Amino acid sequence: MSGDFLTVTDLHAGYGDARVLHGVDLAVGRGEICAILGPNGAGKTTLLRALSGMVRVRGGVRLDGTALAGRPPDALARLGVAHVPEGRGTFTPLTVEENLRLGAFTRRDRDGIEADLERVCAYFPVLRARLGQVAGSLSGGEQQMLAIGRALMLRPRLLLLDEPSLGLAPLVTAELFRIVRTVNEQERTTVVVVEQNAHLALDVAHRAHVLESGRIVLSGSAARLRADEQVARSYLGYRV
Amino acid sequence: MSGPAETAGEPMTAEKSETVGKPVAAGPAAGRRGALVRAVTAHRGRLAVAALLAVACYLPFQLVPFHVFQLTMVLVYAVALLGLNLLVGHAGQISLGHGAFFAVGAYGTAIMIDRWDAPHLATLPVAAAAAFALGLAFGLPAVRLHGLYLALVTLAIAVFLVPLLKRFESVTGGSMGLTLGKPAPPAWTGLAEDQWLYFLALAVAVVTFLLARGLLRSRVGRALHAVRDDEAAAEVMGVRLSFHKTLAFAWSAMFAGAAGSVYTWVIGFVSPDSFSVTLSITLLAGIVVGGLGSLAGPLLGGLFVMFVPSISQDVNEAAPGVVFGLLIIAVMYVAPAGLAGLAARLARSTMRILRKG
Amino acid sequence: MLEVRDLTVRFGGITALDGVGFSVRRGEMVGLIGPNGAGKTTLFNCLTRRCDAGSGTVRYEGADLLAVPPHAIAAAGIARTFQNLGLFPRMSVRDNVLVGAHHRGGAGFLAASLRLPRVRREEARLRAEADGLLDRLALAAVAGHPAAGLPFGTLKRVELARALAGRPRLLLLDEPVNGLNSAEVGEFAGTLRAVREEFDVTVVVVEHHMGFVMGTCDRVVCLNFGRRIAEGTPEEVRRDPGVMEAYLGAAV
Amino acid sequence: MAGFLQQVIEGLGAGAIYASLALALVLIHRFTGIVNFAQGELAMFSTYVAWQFTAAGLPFWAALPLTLAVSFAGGMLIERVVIRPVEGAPELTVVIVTVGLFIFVNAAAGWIWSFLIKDFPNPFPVGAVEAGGLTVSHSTLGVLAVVGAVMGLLYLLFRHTKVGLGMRAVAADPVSARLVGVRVGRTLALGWGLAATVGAVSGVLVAPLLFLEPNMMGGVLIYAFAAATLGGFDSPGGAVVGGLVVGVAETLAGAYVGFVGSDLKVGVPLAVILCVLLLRPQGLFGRAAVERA
Amino acid sequence: MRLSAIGRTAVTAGLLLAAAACGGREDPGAGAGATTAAGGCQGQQTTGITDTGIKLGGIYPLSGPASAYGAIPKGIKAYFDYVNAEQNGIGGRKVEFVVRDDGYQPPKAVEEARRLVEQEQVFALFQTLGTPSTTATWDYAGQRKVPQVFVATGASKWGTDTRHPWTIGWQPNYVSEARVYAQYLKQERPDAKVAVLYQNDDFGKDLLGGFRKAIEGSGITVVAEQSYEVSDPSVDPQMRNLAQSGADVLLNVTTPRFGSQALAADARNTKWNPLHIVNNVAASITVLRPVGFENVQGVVSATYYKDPVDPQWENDPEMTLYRAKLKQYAPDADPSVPYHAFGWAVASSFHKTMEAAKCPTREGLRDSMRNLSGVEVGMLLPGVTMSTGPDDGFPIESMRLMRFKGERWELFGEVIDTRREFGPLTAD
Repeated sequence: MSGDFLTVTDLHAGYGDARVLHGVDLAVGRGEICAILGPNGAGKTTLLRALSGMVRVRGGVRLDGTALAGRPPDALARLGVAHVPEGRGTFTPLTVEENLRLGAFTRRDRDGIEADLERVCAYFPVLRARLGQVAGSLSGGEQQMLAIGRALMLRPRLLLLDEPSLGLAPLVTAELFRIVRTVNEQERTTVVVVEQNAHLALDVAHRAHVLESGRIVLSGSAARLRADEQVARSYLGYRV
Repeated sequence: MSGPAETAGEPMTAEKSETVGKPVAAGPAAGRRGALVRAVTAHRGRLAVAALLAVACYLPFQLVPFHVFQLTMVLVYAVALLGLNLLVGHAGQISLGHGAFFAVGAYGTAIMIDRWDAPHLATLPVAAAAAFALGLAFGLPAVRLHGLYLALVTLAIAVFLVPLLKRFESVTGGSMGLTLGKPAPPAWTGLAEDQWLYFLALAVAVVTFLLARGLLRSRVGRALHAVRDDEAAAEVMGVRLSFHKTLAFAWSAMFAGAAGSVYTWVIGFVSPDSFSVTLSITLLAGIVVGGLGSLAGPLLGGLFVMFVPSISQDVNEAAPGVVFGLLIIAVMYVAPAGLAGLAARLARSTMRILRKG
Repeated sequence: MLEVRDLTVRFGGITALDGVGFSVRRGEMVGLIGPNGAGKTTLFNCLTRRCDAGSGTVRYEGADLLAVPPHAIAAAGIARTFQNLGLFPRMSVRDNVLVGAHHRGGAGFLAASLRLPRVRREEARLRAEADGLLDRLALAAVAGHPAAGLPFGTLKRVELARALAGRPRLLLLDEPVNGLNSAEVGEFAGTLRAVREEFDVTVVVVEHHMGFVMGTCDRVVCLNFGRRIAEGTPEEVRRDPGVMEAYLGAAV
Repeated sequence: MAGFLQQVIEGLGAGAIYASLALALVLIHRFTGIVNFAQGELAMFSTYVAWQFTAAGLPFWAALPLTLAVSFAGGMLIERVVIRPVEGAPELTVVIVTVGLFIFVNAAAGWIWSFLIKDFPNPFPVGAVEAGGLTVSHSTLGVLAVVGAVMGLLYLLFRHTKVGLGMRAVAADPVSARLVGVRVGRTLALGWGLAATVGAVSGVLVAPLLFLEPNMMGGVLIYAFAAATLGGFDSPGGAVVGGLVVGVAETLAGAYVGFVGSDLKVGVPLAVILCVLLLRPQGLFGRAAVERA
Repeated sequence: MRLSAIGRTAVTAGLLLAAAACGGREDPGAGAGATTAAGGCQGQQTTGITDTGIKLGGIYPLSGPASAYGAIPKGIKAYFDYVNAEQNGIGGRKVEFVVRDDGYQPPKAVEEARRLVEQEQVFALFQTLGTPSTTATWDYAGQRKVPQVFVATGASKWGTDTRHPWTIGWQPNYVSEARVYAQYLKQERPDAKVAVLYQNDDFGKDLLGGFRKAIEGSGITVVAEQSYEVSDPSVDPQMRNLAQSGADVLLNVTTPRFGSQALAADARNTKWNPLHIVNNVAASITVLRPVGFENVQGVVSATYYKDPVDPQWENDPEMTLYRAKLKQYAPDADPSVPYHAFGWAVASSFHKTMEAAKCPTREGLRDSMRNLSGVEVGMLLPGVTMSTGPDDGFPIESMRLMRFKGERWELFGEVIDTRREFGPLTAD
């Protein structure tokens, strides 16, 4: 897997005394969308937090050859890692525009930022209409769009999405995933997405990994996993 | 879930830890065994309290009056902190004005003794009731205020009380304060004055601790915790927020008032400047340092409030405040959850070591 | 059992509910679906008196629910769960459940602090019931554990147990399977079905997980922009063009 | 009438003093969510630093920028050394740490500089402006102007600079701020430094009026708390308005309400605050959390 | 959960035991350390005093808002160190002076008094500072029959009370000081309209009350009074209100910082120019200097001991000694702090009192301190001496008026012996 953009080797992480990840190995190719599936408490969110520096880790994380492990989140943001956290992390008292501009906090190219603001508004027209509004007044779906838009303002090399569908209506979720796909296709942004809704995740992803009890137990192309009987039983069961 | 709370050199708990230190074997009778363990554990808790009480009763016959006096003051502060803990630790509301309720209790007792020669012991319920009533009155606006804003409004009460006490000179003795006699030990006890005062304080402390414990382990205590953790959810569960917050405030004030009443017995002198804002802030610091939301917190906080200033001046006579300030900061570093939390942590890690060993 | 008529709620300039009406019969399980911001949670808040209705009526068991103060909702037999968990993190699981039974006790400050015999009896009774409930929902093992730090799926069950501890006749569930994966959703649906029978409760559930809604609900109401746009059996609603356009999308 | 207006003016002068310290309190609270009990003592300490500079022979206007720089660095240092170790601890724990800091700084200042009153140069010329039967001393005008200017600068900083945007982001959600690349630690330290600087301005402004000794700011702190509470603890503008209202209310009550008199006048702003808070629990200009259910 | 409760209990019990380890119970009144004298002084207490040493304990606010007074014991210690090293102590007894901090809190004062008497086994309590702290402790001192010598407060009750023979004040009491000002006004401004600014505590009330009493029957009237709390930031509002009264005399009863504020406010107000009388507590040159000497010309006050920064004492032998010895024995203390000089003065007063005691016992000290007659103390103003009697618990009752001129106080008039002028003070 020498061509891999993001490589994770033997990654351990946890909170205080509680260990959550017990040696995760993972590789994501450049421009790929990679889905992480798994039951509650398996460590999916922790894995994303480990990738963005929010938890202390042991093990190797390399992004395009640069070692990431051990760096704080703000340093990783400067290296192009954008994390859309669980619960969206909107700056609720700030306006939508300020939220978006904060996404580009580490960038210095003033013109590029203005252009990207325009670009993000094109992806999410609903945000354009509310640029001056306080972000806390947006609905859940709009806040999720804002969170992704804010992440895109970084022009990320690696985009981490944690449960983007959480609490969203099916239509909104579908729209979000469509946009993620578009961004991925147009800008070749590498995406790692954690998602409970395995159908959606597998629809959009190129590759997927199943995380159980802090370890990767199954990896493969999205198509292969969709066909996998065990995955189907555990994660694809309750389909309309 | 059980294990020994072994702390080296503690004769009182060592023998108990031995009996339950062994891991309980799982077997067919695990259920019954579990019940047994639960019983023993509960028993152990009581044993520890009994041992503590025994020591508490033994000490005044062993210590010089000066130390007995110190312990008496520890108990007085512990009762006040118990009240504050009820409000801050359990109901989740911050009060920076508990010195005011303490003062109301102290002055209530002082005025009753001064004007009507009321017997000392009879003043406590009245003083506590006065503090309760005042707490109730201030608890009503407290319902609408949150966190910081409540804290600062209560601070305002503490600030305002001092000039108010001075203003009504005919009753309160004004800025000169009131000097009062101390309760004399009944002859049958054979106790010296300091011992008698100590046992009075101890009795008040035990009763208030029992009351607080009963309160907290009941439906009411759970409701307070629920309000502290999530007001909206608590209300949906049928907890009347205004009722519980107001009464928590009033009960908290009542305990502080009872402590103030005992304070007057012990010190025999009240003056407005004894109950300045500093007292309120000291009390809040005491309970945070002692451990919020724990039953042992008030006692540990009382010990801190009583002894640490003396330690500070032993270290640096020129500027004891420098040491005292640093000690407060240091305790908060080492034990962000207070001394009670620290003790619990120590006990847990000791247990882990014992289990491994 | 529950009848909502012309319910309108406004916050500032936003109309969160706009003349919504529907009814729930005893023993039914009704699903409430709709896009984000459609007013589903607002409706729940209204039913539990956490926000005031601008106009309209809500009748519950024949009485005017909007006249009931918020803290008396539980005593009226209505319990709810919260979208993002409304558990009390520092309290143990058992105490969380016991708070759910708050309105069924009577001890006041004075009686409780004195630990009067009747308080002890009441306490023992509620405790026994709570332990039964914890057993029933397979939570006995974590009964003494603080709610904070438990797995999400467990917490969802704790919240259900807490709601049931109040012996409700009407149970309002706000996105109960949100954040659970498919296997857990299935499990939860099973538990819920059993509990419905056992405790004889009427359920209104807000949920985006269509599989769950379709699989468990007798009837579905779809809201959009504060209005009811469809009502009927799950099958009917799913085929409703308005619902597909506003909510489900063509993909489903 | 003129007498009344004169009292109002005097009240504004006193209020401006409270406002200046309240501004510093509000700054810390916005960034870290804590109430800094040591704020007044830090301001007092800064003033001693300024005094030390002038005592060493520096002219006031040279000592001032040096003092502000020292205060800024000191504030950042305190954040690093004293506050950071308890970051993430319960709010009250941090508050009590600031109480410890209060006691420490107060005692340290007494230890270093003794409790003798120091004479502190007044940056404003002696005298007063008279117009229409009213007198406004240069000091009052100066204090009001400086407080206004500080507030204006803070507004510009927060609204129109990237640093300010980062600071507001940290105030709103430190975790997310870190994720978008804001150096949160540095920003928090910056916030403390900024608050200490504003506090230093406050101390230097009041020292010529109240006279410099270690307990100089104790009383001001109480009123600054009142001002911040009234204005809303997250609103710098509110802190200034709150300070002025408290100053005027207190002065008028002391002068005109017979029963209140000068001993109980402190109760008047408190009563005002209580009334305001009962109507608006978040203060006059505080923000109620805007969030959709 | 249970476990942690036990852990906490254990820690608590440990602390209590540690406290218990500090000593065994003795019978109250006659403990191990309590000793009595033989011979002519038979039966009298000799606790804390031997042939070679004497142990004293003092209680001061070393922390908290009143810690300015923490400077007093430094002067006392310097004096005793000097006497111990160069004069072989007081009558061959080296003085050990234990200082404890009460933070100006009465309950702490009680604790420290007990510590000093019971644990430190001091011979006497030499100074407790502040009326509240002293009031909280004097019953105890009386019960234990421990002399409480020269308490550092000017309340009048130390001298007028008859139930506390073991406690005695030192400095002129506030009522006497008020009488001095009243006397001065009667002569200079018999129709004075007086405005009073006072600190709303025992000190301010005592002085104001004494003043009111002293002007009874004269043409002098109090036309306005304004109080302030020590927690107030500033007395400017009070000064504005006083200015409106049209009074021609301002009596400024304040502690240092507020004294400076009031003097400055008076100077700023060019429309109101009353005769400004500032009480002794705030009359130090260190209080006036920050206001600007040009702004305090003509201010009147009264004093009884020498201000170390006053140039007129530059060549005074006692002041020279004080400066030299303070530098030698308390090198970090600034001799210009008037509290150090106060400490020096009160320590040398004790020296004289102890020397005059017939028996080296607690009773002996008590009798001596209540039987002083014209005792001269170097640090007191010339003509101011200490006199007490069985019915006179006020060692110093004389003061001299002074007026500020140039950069120094100028004494004027005779030393006013208030007892002679006004008769003895009585409790009422």
